[in-house]
Amino acid sequence: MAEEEALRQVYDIVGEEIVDLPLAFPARRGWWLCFSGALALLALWFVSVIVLFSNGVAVWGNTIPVNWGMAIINYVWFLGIGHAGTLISALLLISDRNWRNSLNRFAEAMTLCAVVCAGLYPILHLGRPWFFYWIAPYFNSMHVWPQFKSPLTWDFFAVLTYLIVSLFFWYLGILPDLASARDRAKSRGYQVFFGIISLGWRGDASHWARWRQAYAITAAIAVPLVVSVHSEISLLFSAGPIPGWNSTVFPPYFVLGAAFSGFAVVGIIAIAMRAALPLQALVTLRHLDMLGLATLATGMMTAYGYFSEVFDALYAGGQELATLNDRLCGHYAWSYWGAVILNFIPLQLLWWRRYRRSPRILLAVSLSVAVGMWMERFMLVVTSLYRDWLVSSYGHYMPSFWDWSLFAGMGGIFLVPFLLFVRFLPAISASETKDEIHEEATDG
Amino acid sequence: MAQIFKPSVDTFSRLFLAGSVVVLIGVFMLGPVAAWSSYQSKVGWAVDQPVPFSHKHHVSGLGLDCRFCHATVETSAHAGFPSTHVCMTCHSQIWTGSPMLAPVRQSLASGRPLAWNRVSKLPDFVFFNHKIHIDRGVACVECHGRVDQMPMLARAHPFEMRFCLDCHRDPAGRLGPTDQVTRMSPLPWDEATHQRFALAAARRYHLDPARLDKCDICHR
Amino acid sequence: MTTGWKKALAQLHGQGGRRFWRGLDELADSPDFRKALATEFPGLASLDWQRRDVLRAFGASLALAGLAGCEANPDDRAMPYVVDPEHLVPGHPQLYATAISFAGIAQPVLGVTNVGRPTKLEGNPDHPASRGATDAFTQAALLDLYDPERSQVPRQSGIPIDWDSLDARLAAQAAILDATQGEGFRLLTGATTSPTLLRQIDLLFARWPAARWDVFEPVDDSALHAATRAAFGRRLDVMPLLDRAHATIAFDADPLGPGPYQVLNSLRWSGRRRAFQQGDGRADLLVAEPSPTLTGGRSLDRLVAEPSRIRALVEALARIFGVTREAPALTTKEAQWVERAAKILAASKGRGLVLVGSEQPAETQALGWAIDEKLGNLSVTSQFSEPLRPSPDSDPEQALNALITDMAAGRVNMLAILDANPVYASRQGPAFAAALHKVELSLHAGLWHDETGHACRWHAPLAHGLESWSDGRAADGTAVIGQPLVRPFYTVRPVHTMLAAIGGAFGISDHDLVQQTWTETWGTLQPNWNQTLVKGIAPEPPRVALQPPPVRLLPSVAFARPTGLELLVRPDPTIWDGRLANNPWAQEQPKPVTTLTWDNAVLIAPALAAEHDLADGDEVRLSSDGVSVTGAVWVMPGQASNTVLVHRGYGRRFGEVAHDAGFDVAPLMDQRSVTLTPTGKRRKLAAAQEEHAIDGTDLVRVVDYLDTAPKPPKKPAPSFWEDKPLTRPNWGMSIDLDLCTGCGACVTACNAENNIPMVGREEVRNGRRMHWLRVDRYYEGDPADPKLHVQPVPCMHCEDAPCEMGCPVNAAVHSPEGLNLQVYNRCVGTRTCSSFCPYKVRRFNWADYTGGAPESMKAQRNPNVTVRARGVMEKCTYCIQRISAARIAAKVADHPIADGAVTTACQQVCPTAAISFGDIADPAAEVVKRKASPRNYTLLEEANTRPRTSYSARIGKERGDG
Amino acid sequence: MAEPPSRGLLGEYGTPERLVAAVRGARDAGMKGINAFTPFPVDDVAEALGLQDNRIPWLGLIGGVVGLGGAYAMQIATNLDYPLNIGGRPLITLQAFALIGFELTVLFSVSFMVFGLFVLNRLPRYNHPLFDVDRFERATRDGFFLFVAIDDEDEKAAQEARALLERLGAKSIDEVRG
Repeated sequence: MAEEEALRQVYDIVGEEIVDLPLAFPARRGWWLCFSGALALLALWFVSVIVLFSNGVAVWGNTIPVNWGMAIINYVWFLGIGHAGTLISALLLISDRNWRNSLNRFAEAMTLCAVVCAGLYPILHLGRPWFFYWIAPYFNSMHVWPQFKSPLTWDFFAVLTYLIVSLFFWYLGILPDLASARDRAKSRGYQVFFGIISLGWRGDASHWARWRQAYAITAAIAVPLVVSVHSEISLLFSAGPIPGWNSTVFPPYFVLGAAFSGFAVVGIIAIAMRAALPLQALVTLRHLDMLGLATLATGMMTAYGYFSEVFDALYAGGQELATLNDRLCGHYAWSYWGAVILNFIPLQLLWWRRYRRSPRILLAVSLSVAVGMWMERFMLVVTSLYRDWLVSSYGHYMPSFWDWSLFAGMGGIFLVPFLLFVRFLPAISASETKDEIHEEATDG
Repeated sequence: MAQIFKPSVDTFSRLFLAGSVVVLIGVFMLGPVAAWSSYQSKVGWAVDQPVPFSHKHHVSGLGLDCRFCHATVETSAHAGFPSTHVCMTCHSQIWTGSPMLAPVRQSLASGRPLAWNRVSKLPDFVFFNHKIHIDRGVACVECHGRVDQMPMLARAHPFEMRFCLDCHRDPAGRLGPTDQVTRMSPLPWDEATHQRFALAAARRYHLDPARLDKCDICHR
Repeated sequence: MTTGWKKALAQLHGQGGRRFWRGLDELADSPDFRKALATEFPGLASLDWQRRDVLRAFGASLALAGLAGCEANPDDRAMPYVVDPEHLVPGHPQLYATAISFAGIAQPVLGVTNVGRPTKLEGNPDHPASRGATDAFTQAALLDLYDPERSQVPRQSGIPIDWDSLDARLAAQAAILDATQGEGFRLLTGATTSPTLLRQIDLLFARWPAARWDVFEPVDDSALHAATRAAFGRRLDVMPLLDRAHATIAFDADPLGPGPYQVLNSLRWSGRRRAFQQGDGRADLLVAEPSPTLTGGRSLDRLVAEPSRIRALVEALARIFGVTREAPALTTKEAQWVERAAKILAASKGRGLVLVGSEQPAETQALGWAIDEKLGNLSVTSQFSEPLRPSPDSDPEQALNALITDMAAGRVNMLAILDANPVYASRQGPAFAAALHKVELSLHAGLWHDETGHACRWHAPLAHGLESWSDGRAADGTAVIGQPLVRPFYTVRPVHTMLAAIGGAFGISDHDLVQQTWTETWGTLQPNWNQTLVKGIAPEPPRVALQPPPVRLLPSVAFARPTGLELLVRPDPTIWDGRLANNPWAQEQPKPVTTLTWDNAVLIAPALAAEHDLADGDEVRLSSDGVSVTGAVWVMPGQASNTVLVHRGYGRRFGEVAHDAGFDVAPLMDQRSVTLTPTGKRRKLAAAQEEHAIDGTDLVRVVDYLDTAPKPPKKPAPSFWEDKPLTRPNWGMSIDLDLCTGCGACVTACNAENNIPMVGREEVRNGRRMHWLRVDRYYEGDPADPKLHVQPVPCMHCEDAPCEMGCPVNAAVHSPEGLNLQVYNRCVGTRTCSSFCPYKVRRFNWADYTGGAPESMKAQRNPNVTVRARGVMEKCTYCIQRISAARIAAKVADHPIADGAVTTACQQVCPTAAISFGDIADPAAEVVKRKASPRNYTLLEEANTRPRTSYSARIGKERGDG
Repeated sequence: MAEPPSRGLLGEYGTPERLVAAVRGARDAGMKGINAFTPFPVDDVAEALGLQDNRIPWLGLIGGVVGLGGAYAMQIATNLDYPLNIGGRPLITLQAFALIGFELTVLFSVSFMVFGLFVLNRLPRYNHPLFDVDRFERATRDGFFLFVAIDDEDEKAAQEARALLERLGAKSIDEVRG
């Protein structure tokens, strides 16, 4: 009876810690600071887009031959980051790694925000964005259809699917906690707010049963989905006969790189939230440890991708070799070496448990990886294009002010919804944590 | 705890969901519907003109041939508009005083052209060539409709890509004898004759629908 | 412009076609506008108001907007003619045989007009000096017609006036001059070959014996004439007959380079070259020159030699053939080169040609002729004739100075400058301008109100060559008659009418004046007149080629090698002496050797650059006794290390397009040597191509003559996709790199044919130029003395096109005729096609490059080609509009499209016929024969995209060549 | 005002295990309309209630099939509707279509399951008699509830049910009305 009561307390505390966060938010001032910053960035985004639409892509640094620039770089980068969210929650759910429960919720939220940023870029970068819907098949008075053999069309479907599935997955997960929040809410406003979005969830056993099925299966499909999505992104490059792109290693290389950057960003967010909100009990050092391991593993696999690329070039020779040369000692060598150094040198610290368990170190490493992976995308896009085949069409690329401003603005697109999520929704999965505690308790 | 929502909320929520589904579908339908509507394609919308010129009167009434005014239709990409001078060839004799024709007389006097409002217009990235269509025996009526029954000219078919394609994907059936291109009423042929002519025409002109619906036929 | 005026025009801004016309109508009655007009065009304001006057006053935009009325475009209004013009069928382009004068030499052309608007100039295929080809200048000349900055009204000290006031003044002056036998009247014209103009001048000076006529042509033949006078005792033109020359040794001479004779020379050279390719004789070309030229680029062996070394080289060559005894000291390299030259000349005795550039001192040129004479080449491979461009002065330079002194001394009370711009283009410009103030009646008549126009008290706008009747002589001396393609857009006067007016005779039409001339020549006007207008050649008794008298050898003056750097001042390859400076097509045309656009530069050798630690764009000051000029340097591989080359024509002081481009080299024009000092500043130069070194690549292939023996065509690389059977027609192109000189006429022709927007210096530098066809320049080997290659690159129209794979919306698709189509109106602008294109021939409308163009410029556009909007991709279409036209014509005529029925713009304009285009499924087609040649290869075969555009390799080592 | 009729009794239990036991007991006692409410999914409860519902997985499968079929149908049909030569490739390239095929498989499968879930669970359901029970708010926190239906008329049966729930160790029992 006593331990029973104790367990009951635990459930309740978990509830408080997680679900009461929005209801009695601790770090209000800090949040407002961040949020107003995010809003400023959002404003910058609107300005950048207005400038872009009124003048055309000319306001960017793109040229012939480098007619893809920051837009595509950031598209790939954001999407890559997003993948970690899905991987963490889905992969770890089906492999039943219970330490996921403290991370998956905000990881998924992060995914959603990142995918939105990623999805916006290809549309903004179009010459005639107002016709972007031509990529979707619909009955039109022209009798013309999309070109289904184009990697871009694949991307369109991939990103759309990914966005929708991630949204469902995230909502399924958060639904019971919304109900919980509804029941804990004291003020009418919160009651109505959570009441509406929790759809009147009552914890009915049959509901739970179906919920489990749906959630598990979705998770199971989400993993191959992630793989397919970023593989398709990689085809956007490797389908073209451009030295440095036309390579079969790209799909796995991209997927791993994506996971790599994603885990790093999840790490950053976890550490930040841990510092900002009283979640130490839930997001423990063990979780950071695990994140560190995941980052290390995917990082080393990505490193293998680098090696195999170099090997390919050396093996193929000719244009491939020339491109390798451009990457290693060309005008944009900084992007290659930047990527190599930032991605893999600090990473090696994570071999040691004590560094993985030190929030500071992990944060530093994660940041350097996030930047490093951006440089890698830059390297992939620019160093391949600026000197591709013909000597006569060698060119250069220098991002303009509006390139950077839009990138910064995208930060707003990312942060505003994410901060709102942190502020008003249960950022960690309470029900699953309780489930976990229960299982541990019953296992003895 | 007390109920947060009144029972009616459930009703409303379900109504709302059903409604939003309907709206969603509606939006998806509306797009095409709008695009294919005559509001978009302007089919059957009479356009008012500086001079209320009646094709009905001049064609079926007076029996003027299309080529009397649209003189270059057989020789050029453009059918051409009649110059004020052409109008005045007759109207210097008849209806000389008619107020309706005042703009025409002014135009001749001032040397300032009449400004007709286009009825059959194509975007500037579409290159339609009257000459070849006439030469193949595509009758005027195929695209412009029964102008001989239009007091005020209106578009008879949607001048959109789909309309062009419909014909280019099945050209043979649309062809007639070249000496009948300006004929307005349907040919006095039975189905069999039509079939025979279509077959003959297809053979004669080496018509290849698979070729005729390719982009470079109209876009340059 | 007054603000009122600006406001008035602002109302019209951005209103195209017919709306523009309507807008103007309303405008015509707005008080705002009338006030503006009163200040700007008092002449017109004084007239009573008729719509047609506004029409004329407004000229281009208006008239054109009106003419555009019969064109099928999506405008809501259709405006038929009031009275149908005769023989004008809307939608039918009309061709008129006419001519357009360049530096006095007439370029025979066919003017293409669409509903009355000249849209393109084609070479006149019936004319021996054109054979259907033109140079880049002639192509660009069309755009001058539409230049919104053309002078539109007469002016008195800059203020617009009406013609009556000017005529009144001229009439009064003429009366005075009649009394004084023309005392104090001076006429200054540009070089001219127009029989009518010359006749008028003769008549005028018969009337006013005391008057004087001078010719000012910035780039003239005076140096050559000086040399011939020294060598043969009289002024003569010397035309190299490259078609007869089996061996040509060129010393600092560039017959294939830009200039009024380029087309003729290229025709002749390519004739010989083609014969050689087919095994008939040889076509050896050796060049010794200070800085790379097109001729140098074609040469078998190019010797880098400073101008001052040329004399020694020629002497050495002369000595071998025993023409002289001087034995100049040569470096081993020079000696070897001379050896080879001698060998080659000897091998083609009697059919050789020694060309010495006319910039070389007379005695050196004479020595060259002496060698030819000795070898019996002289009358075979050179054509001597009376000067094509007659000039009253033996030394124009002196004549101009004399004129200035006379003006300054007040001995000139009337100076009429006809179509010349001495204030800008002559070294004495400032002095000339100053002296002009002393002239009581100074009148400038020209196409623009330019520097000279501003310096003169009176200015009269002249009609463009395509707006007026005239005549002239083509490069080969045959006479041509230029008929107008369009009524003058502005209240301007043809040059002949203007000269008549100067003589006090008004209202005489250019048409009558020209007819008079030819009635006199022919005795009777008809039928010759009509024939001439049809064929474009005026029948005349054949000109007898002069037999050159024996060459008088001149004592070799000790040619002191100048201290400091040797300076070369040459006309600019794309804007010449500056006459095309306000022409965007000419400005954005990459310079044939440097690929620079929108600027001239100080060309220096890599060695010199290293010595001063200079890079492209670094600014330097060139100074020589007191005068100096600053400009950005361009490092020119293959230039003599001690030589500096600058081009004329830049640093214009008028014109939206012309003004802030490049620097004016006038001060240095007669300097031989300069000192170079870096200023530390930089100027960003806009080069169309950033890198040029192709060592170790096979982009441009060079074969030995022996390799050209027929071999079985090699099979294409294996592909995943099965090859589709070739249905007819199936288009393909072949470009012969052995014939292409890299003149770039094709690029400008493509601009004119395909409505290609010019983007300006900034955008060119950003790598955003829109040329569908580019001419790549490559250097191979040691930068000090590299091999020079050129390679025109249009779209390859790949069979397995990567670009098509990339497009998500089916905007890039393959046509059954093998064309790689770009459907602009379907394009959303993902730019994937360009990313995937190994040849980077695709061009993207980064901004709205077409919408902002001046109304008048829009009128030039080819109505058969879509004007591309912002955000769409575009590229070479193989001139699909011409293919469509031919297809429809063939269908109507019910026969397959004949070989040669479709010519692309680039093919048609090419002076050396290097480009061949046709149906590759037609075994009889010329393009098929070319592709069958063992020299045939495709660019980037390893990419395996199966291009339809293929190249014929250069022939490097030639038959019998050691 | 008259109270709404009683629908059944709601008993709260300390732990999932107790709840499972209670459920079993209630079923053995032949109670009608048994249902359980827990703050997190407890498999044994579902088992004890004897829930055997596999419609969700089936929906997922159907959705997947629909998506895959639809994707290929769309891609093949559109290519046949307007056949265009793209880079010399074959018109119908099944390999290339596989990617969109997979994406739509996932999209439809997941959508079917999610929407199926809400339909089968009759959500949203904003107003529910259970919400009238004050203690029920713990159902999303730490309370484990057993519900048994009773007939409003039959006083006796109600008493028995209440007794049973108590016997099964309910910490508290509430009447659910409405």
